[in-house]
Amino acid sequence: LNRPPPNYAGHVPLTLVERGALALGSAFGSLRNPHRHDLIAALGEATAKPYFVSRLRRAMLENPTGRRILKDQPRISSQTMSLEKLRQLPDNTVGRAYAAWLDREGVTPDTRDAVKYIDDPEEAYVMQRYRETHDFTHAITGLPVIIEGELAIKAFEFANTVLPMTALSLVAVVRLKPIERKRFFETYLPWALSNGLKAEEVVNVYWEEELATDVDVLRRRLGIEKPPDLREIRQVLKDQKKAEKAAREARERLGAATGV
Amino acid sequence: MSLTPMALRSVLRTPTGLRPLLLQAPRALYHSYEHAQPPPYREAESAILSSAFTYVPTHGFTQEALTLGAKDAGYLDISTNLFPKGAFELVKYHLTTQRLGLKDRIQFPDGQMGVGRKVRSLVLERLRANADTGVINRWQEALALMSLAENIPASLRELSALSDEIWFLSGDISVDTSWYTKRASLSAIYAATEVYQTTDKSTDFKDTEQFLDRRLEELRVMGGAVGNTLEWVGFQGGALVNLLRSKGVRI
Amino acid sequence: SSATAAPAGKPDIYDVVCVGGGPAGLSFVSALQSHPATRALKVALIDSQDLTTSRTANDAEKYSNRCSSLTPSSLRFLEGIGAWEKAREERTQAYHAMDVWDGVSGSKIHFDMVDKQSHGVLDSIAEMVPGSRFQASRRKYETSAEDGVVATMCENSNLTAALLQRLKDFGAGEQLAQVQMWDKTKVDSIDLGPEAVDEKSLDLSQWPIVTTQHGQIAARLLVGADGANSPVRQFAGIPSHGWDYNQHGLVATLHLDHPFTASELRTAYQRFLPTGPIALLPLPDNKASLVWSTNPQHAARLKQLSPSDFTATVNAAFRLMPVDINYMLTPSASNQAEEFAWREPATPASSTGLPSPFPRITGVQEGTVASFPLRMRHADTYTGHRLALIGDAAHTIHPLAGQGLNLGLADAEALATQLAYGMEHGMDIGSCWCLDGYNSERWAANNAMIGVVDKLKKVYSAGSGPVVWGRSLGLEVIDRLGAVKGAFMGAAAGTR
Amino acid sequence: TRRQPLSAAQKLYLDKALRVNQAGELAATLIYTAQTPPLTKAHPHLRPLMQHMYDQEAGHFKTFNALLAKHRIRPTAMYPLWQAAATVLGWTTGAMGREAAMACTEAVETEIGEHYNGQVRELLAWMADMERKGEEVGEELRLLVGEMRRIRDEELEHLDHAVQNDAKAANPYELLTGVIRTGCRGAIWVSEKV
Amino acid sequence: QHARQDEKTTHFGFDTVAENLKASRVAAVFSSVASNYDTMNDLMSLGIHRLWKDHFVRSLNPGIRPTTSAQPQGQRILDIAGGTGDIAFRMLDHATNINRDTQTSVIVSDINPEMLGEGRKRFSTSPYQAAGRVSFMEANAEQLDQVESNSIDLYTVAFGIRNFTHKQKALEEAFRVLKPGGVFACLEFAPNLNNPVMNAVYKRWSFGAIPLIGQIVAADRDSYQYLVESIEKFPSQQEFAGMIRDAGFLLPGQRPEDEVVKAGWEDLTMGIAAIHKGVKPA
Amino acid sequence: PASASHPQSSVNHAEVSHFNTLASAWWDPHGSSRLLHLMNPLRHQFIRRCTNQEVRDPAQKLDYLDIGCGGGIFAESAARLPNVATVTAIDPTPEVIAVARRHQRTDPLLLEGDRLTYLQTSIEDLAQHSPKQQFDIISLFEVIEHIQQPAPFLTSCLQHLKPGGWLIGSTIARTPISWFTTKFVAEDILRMVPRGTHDWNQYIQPQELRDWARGQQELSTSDGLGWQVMGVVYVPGLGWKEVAGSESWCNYFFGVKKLG
Repeated sequence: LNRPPPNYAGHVPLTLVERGALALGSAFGSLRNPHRHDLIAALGEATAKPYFVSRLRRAMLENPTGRRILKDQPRISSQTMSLEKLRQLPDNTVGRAYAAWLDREGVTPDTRDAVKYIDDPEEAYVMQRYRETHDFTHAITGLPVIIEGELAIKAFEFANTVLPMTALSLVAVVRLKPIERKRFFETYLPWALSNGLKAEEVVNVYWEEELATDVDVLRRRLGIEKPPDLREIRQVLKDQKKAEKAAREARERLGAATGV
Repeated sequence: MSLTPMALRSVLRTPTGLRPLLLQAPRALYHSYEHAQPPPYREAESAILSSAFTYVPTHGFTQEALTLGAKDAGYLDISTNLFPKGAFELVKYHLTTQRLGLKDRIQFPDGQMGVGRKVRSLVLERLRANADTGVINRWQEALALMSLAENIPASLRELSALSDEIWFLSGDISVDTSWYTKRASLSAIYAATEVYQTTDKSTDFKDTEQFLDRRLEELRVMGGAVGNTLEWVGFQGGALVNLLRSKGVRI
Repeated sequence: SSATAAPAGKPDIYDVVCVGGGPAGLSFVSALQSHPATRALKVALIDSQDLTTSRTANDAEKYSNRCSSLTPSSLRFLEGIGAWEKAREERTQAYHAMDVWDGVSGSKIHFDMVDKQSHGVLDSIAEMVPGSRFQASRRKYETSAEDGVVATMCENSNLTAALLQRLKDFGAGEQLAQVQMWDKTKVDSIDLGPEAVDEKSLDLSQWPIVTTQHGQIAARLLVGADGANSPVRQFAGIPSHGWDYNQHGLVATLHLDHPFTASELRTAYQRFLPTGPIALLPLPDNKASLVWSTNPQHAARLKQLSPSDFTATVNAAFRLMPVDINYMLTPSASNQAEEFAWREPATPASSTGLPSPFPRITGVQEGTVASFPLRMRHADTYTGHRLALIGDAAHTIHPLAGQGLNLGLADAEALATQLAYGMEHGMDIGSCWCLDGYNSERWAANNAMIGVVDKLKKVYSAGSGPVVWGRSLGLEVIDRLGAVKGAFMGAAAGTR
Repeated sequence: TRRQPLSAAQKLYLDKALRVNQAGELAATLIYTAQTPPLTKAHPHLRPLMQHMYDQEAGHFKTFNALLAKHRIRPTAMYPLWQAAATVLGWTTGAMGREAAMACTEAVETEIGEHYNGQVRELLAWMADMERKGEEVGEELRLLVGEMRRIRDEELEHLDHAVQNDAKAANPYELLTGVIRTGCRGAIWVSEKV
Repeated sequence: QHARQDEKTTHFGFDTVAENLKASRVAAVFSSVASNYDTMNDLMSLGIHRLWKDHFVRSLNPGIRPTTSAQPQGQRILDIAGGTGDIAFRMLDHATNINRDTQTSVIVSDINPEMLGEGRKRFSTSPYQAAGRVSFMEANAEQLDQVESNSIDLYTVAFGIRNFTHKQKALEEAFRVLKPGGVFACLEFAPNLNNPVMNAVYKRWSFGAIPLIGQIVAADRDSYQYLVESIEKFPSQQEFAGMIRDAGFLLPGQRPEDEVVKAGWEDLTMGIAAIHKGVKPA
Repeated sequence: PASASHPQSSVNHAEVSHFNTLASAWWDPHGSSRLLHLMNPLRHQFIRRCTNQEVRDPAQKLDYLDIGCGGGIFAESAARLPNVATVTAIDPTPEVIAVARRHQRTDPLLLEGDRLTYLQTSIEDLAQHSPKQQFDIISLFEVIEHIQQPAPFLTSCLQHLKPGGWLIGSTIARTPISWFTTKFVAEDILRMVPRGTHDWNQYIQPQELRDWARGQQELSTSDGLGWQVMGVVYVPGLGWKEVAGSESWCNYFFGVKKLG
């Protein structure tokens, strides 16, 4: 049972049978406990191989900037991306939005796991690149990290990159509250699918060079329309509910007082 | 309008449109270049209809618009009886005038443009005419009117005349089976694109243009595939006959 | 000694008039000369090019880009008519194996002469078991160089020169009438002879009369070997059907990194890309001939590239993934060499199916990059009254199997043999009784070859989807079935 | 001006006439194409004649195609059916031998010749009528009558060729020509309508 | 009494009579049937004539909607040979209820006083009489002296025109009285049905049964016989549309390039009756 | 010894008129004489088989006499052979001779000198018409079955044979197979051969020929040397094929050598 030599640092070569077992195990594991990020990552790698990640790689190879990314193989981490510099960038730029988003979610660029189970080194990098730029997609679409926003992003990415893992994670829609689910299926899913299909390959954006460009300019270049701001809607709903509760209580109080 | 009068109407009178379709000469035959084509409407009709048409963006394709138009043209409310089909006449008026006006709306700097590209620009020009005259937001009403039983033959005839006009203006001179397949497919594509246009919110109908390009692409691919298959089958048939002849069989 | 043709009034009568001096025409005429029954025929050959200059292939280092791979049966025919020994052997290159692999799926097949020998079913089943002891024993080469040849690469000019030399030597040898050679002569018109003047005199109304600047000659049998849009075929009113491939064939002479000695066994390579097959055919020393069928835009772009970029792109076409090749050939792409250097390490050979000992192309012989449109045509019949078509005049085929010239030579051989049979039995060689034999023999064979090649081209132009899986599975299975592969080899080599 | 537009009835007549003529010429070209191989194989001396007759028919076909395209007339919807019928007719008569092929040509040409005669006579009547009423005859009509006359003469010339090559000698002569002529007449009637 | 040769003669049913006698003969017929005129019509049209009249009025759509009204005084409608006021009643109902037009007025005219009497009786109880929106006029359609030119919006005649002696003159008179843009509308039986088979059946019915029923119900075979014969003599739809066009009217649905009349009427129930319309050009 | 009285003419007038109608289609590739054309090469092979019995001086050319030459199918082909001096072709049918002469004019080679001369005569009156009386090879292809009295006809042919010359011919055996193929199938069903061309009773068995030859002193009929026979069968699609021992079935060639 001697394993063939690893192709790149951290590579764990798997045979077909092992790959199948890994996929099944990580699927059940992540369903049972969605917070297990490593399982979700493993599931993504196991299901990506036969066709999907090669398709993504071919998409990158067809695009000049995509090729430059594959050539330079830049990595996004706290060392390469100094958050202080980003925070000084003018308002509404990609870098600034990214930094603001990281602060609000309390996440750092390093929280991404390394790719282990994809054999071809270049395809492994493509997977790694997809993971690291995932947060940027949040930045330009302005969708929050809460479950509903995450699902909308996953749907968008599925339409854009056709990676099976993004589709599998849509299963979590089960855990949405009814009004959230209704809102998701009525506004966000159609937005995600139509924009995902029509937009350019998001993976071909050389984010390191786009930090200074305006978010709207980039969004128009990629052909993505900004979704209705989820955060505001939830805020408005919350205020309404609060106001109703306050009014109801006032009435009760009044009712009790007047004995009616 | 409750149901009974409608039922009565259809019992009481045989719809004129259902007269045997084939025999009725649909459109001007033998297009002669020495004489101007006869005008589509008589002078009184065109007066009423053109002024009624200005009311369509506001009142839609309705009897009301027709009556207002008749009044503006110096006629009485009652004179709308000049139009047996009522509001549908307005729709037909729009279709006919735009079809005949199409040749003046677009000029091709001849030479480099292929027939396919000319057809595309003619279709887009015709669709833009819907938007320019401001009837696009009312066009779903017109489509409803067109789909009434007694109006279907007239609207189909109008659609096929438009398709013939577009192919003629684009300089297509094929007069074999493709004459039919081209006009049928273009009619289908035009109708689908026009329905799509009524639901298109994008800026100056960019989505409609893409929709049209997708349909034309599909048509080209399907036409190519059918053409290749027929050519291949013809070649194999010929090869079989030649093979038998080479072996001395007397065919 | 060019005999002056008779004055216009009474046309000079020839037994065989061959229009077109390409390999097919010349080999046909020399075949007539070499057979005792047809040696005495009065033969004329008309060609528009200058045949004398192409006799001497000049510089040893320079190879023409118009080469073709001659199958063993073509070689046997050329040797039979004594032309092959006149060819410059050192400029020809035999190859003993062929590697064909699918550019999209990486499935591959290896042909070599071990399979061509009669191969029992048992052997092929044994071969199916990968790594089995039995399979290893087959692999060692014990076949001698000669009979192990898949095909021999030879420049067309070298072949033409050999045939011309053969005709010249033959004429001087025996005292028989030499072939009347009219080169640099354009055929002005071909039409039927005049109506007979009275009941008694010669009636040439059914004879083709060829008018050139040398006057009029009547042909008992007019042979059209004058290329794809042949005036002879137009005169005969024989329609030819087929279609144009939306592809151009790009040819060039390449330099390889490793010079091969004459004794080393060479291999030909062919990779099927979605835009069309690319073939690398070995030439002596470190030379090789490239035949790349691709879409017209790529062909045009390739011809604009600088030599270094061209070499890099050709290397890429054999080694990289189709998406990279297409990118390198987009109008905007530049410095292909650098692009190739970067992409090659990232593309493992196992994924593209690249055969193990694959040479690297280091340069291209200046001035040899050329392209020609590809099409498939097949004449309805090869013969008419006093008329026959051979070579490209009768059929044009896609170059992916390199069969174009071989079919032409086979036609010439078949027609010459048929005429010999006709002469031995006193037949009028222009009549249908003699010519029908040729048509019946060659039309069916050519039609089958053209059909197979056309279907191969269609199957291999699919870029993705079920067709790719189907063909890859098929290729892998055939690769392991020695017997079936042997049969294919036999058909391709055209063994009679 | 003194030039009156054609009446609706005249336009309808021209529409039908040109549609039928195009269908007829299509059939003629396909009959010759299908007849030539078996015929010239058996009788090589007929090749120039067949080629000449085919070229003329192809010329007619091109003229009528141009007229149909120019005057925006609908071609017959039975186009593929006539293609198949003409090829089969040409092929069978070609395979039946020289006399049968010539008899078929003779039958088709007589039918087409008569048909053209009728049309030319009708158009001449119109022109005479226009001159009588003092109207000026349109250039289109004059050109059309000229073309029709030339084409009719060439068709009748084919008829003579066929008779010279002993079309009469075909063995089931009456049956063959009868069937073909009725077939032609039926086709003409249908093409006018559809 | 036979007409003398020199006098101009016209047809009365299948007989030919002197012209001046026709009006009186017609008047005699209508006087006798005035009382049960409706029953006669029911018999003639199997009761459908009521539906025809509803449809006739609805297709004309009299009355002006208040929203678009720039002309406050409503429409002036002239109903010729409308003795019993059937059409007038429906017109006013339609204008008032559907188009909410309370100004439109109808002048009911007939040549026969008994028929007018019948009409006045019908209207006496109706609010229209009170609002003064209906007036009665005994006049011959061929000379409408009381009505000045270009004053009428809508001129209707239902089942009457076939009894006029000079139909063309009545049409010209209608043209005179109508305003430019005004509409002439006529509802009348048609001599032949479209479908020949049904035509034969209907002929058997109208010539056989109706005079017999006339005899039984109204004890007056001759009048009914005349009514049926007058339908037979009435010109066909195409001819009558031609007469309307000759009177100067524009036929609806007629294509400019067609010389021969192809449109301008609407067949009812397979062509038993037909609605003819014409618009006076502005 | 030349027969004193003028031998009763072997011309059968019914046969002559029949062949007249056949004349026009003689050279039609798909005409009624297609089978004869296809058999022609086999005739030369048989002749070569006979003449190769003894070594001959290749330079010395032969004289041919073709009796019943019909349209000249065999005569023309013989005239073209290099080792043939002259060919005299005779046939009683005038029309057929005209066709042969008209066809001869289309080939300049056949018009050279006296290479090929057609004579409309029967074998008995050959003396009056042809300057040449003695021939090396006399051919009787598909002739004998049309002659009522074959024996006297053959003897009169022999008088014109040079010593050492060969009398070669082909005919059909009188067997049920020959009836079925040449009469029933060829003439009635397929109409390949016009009706009435052959009369089955006049077919001759190879044995009968052999007995006649033994009866002639001047003929050497020792097997193999002076007497040759070859059976042939027509295979549709492949043409005539020699089948050893099939002479007793249907079509066969025979050759007999004159002593000297």
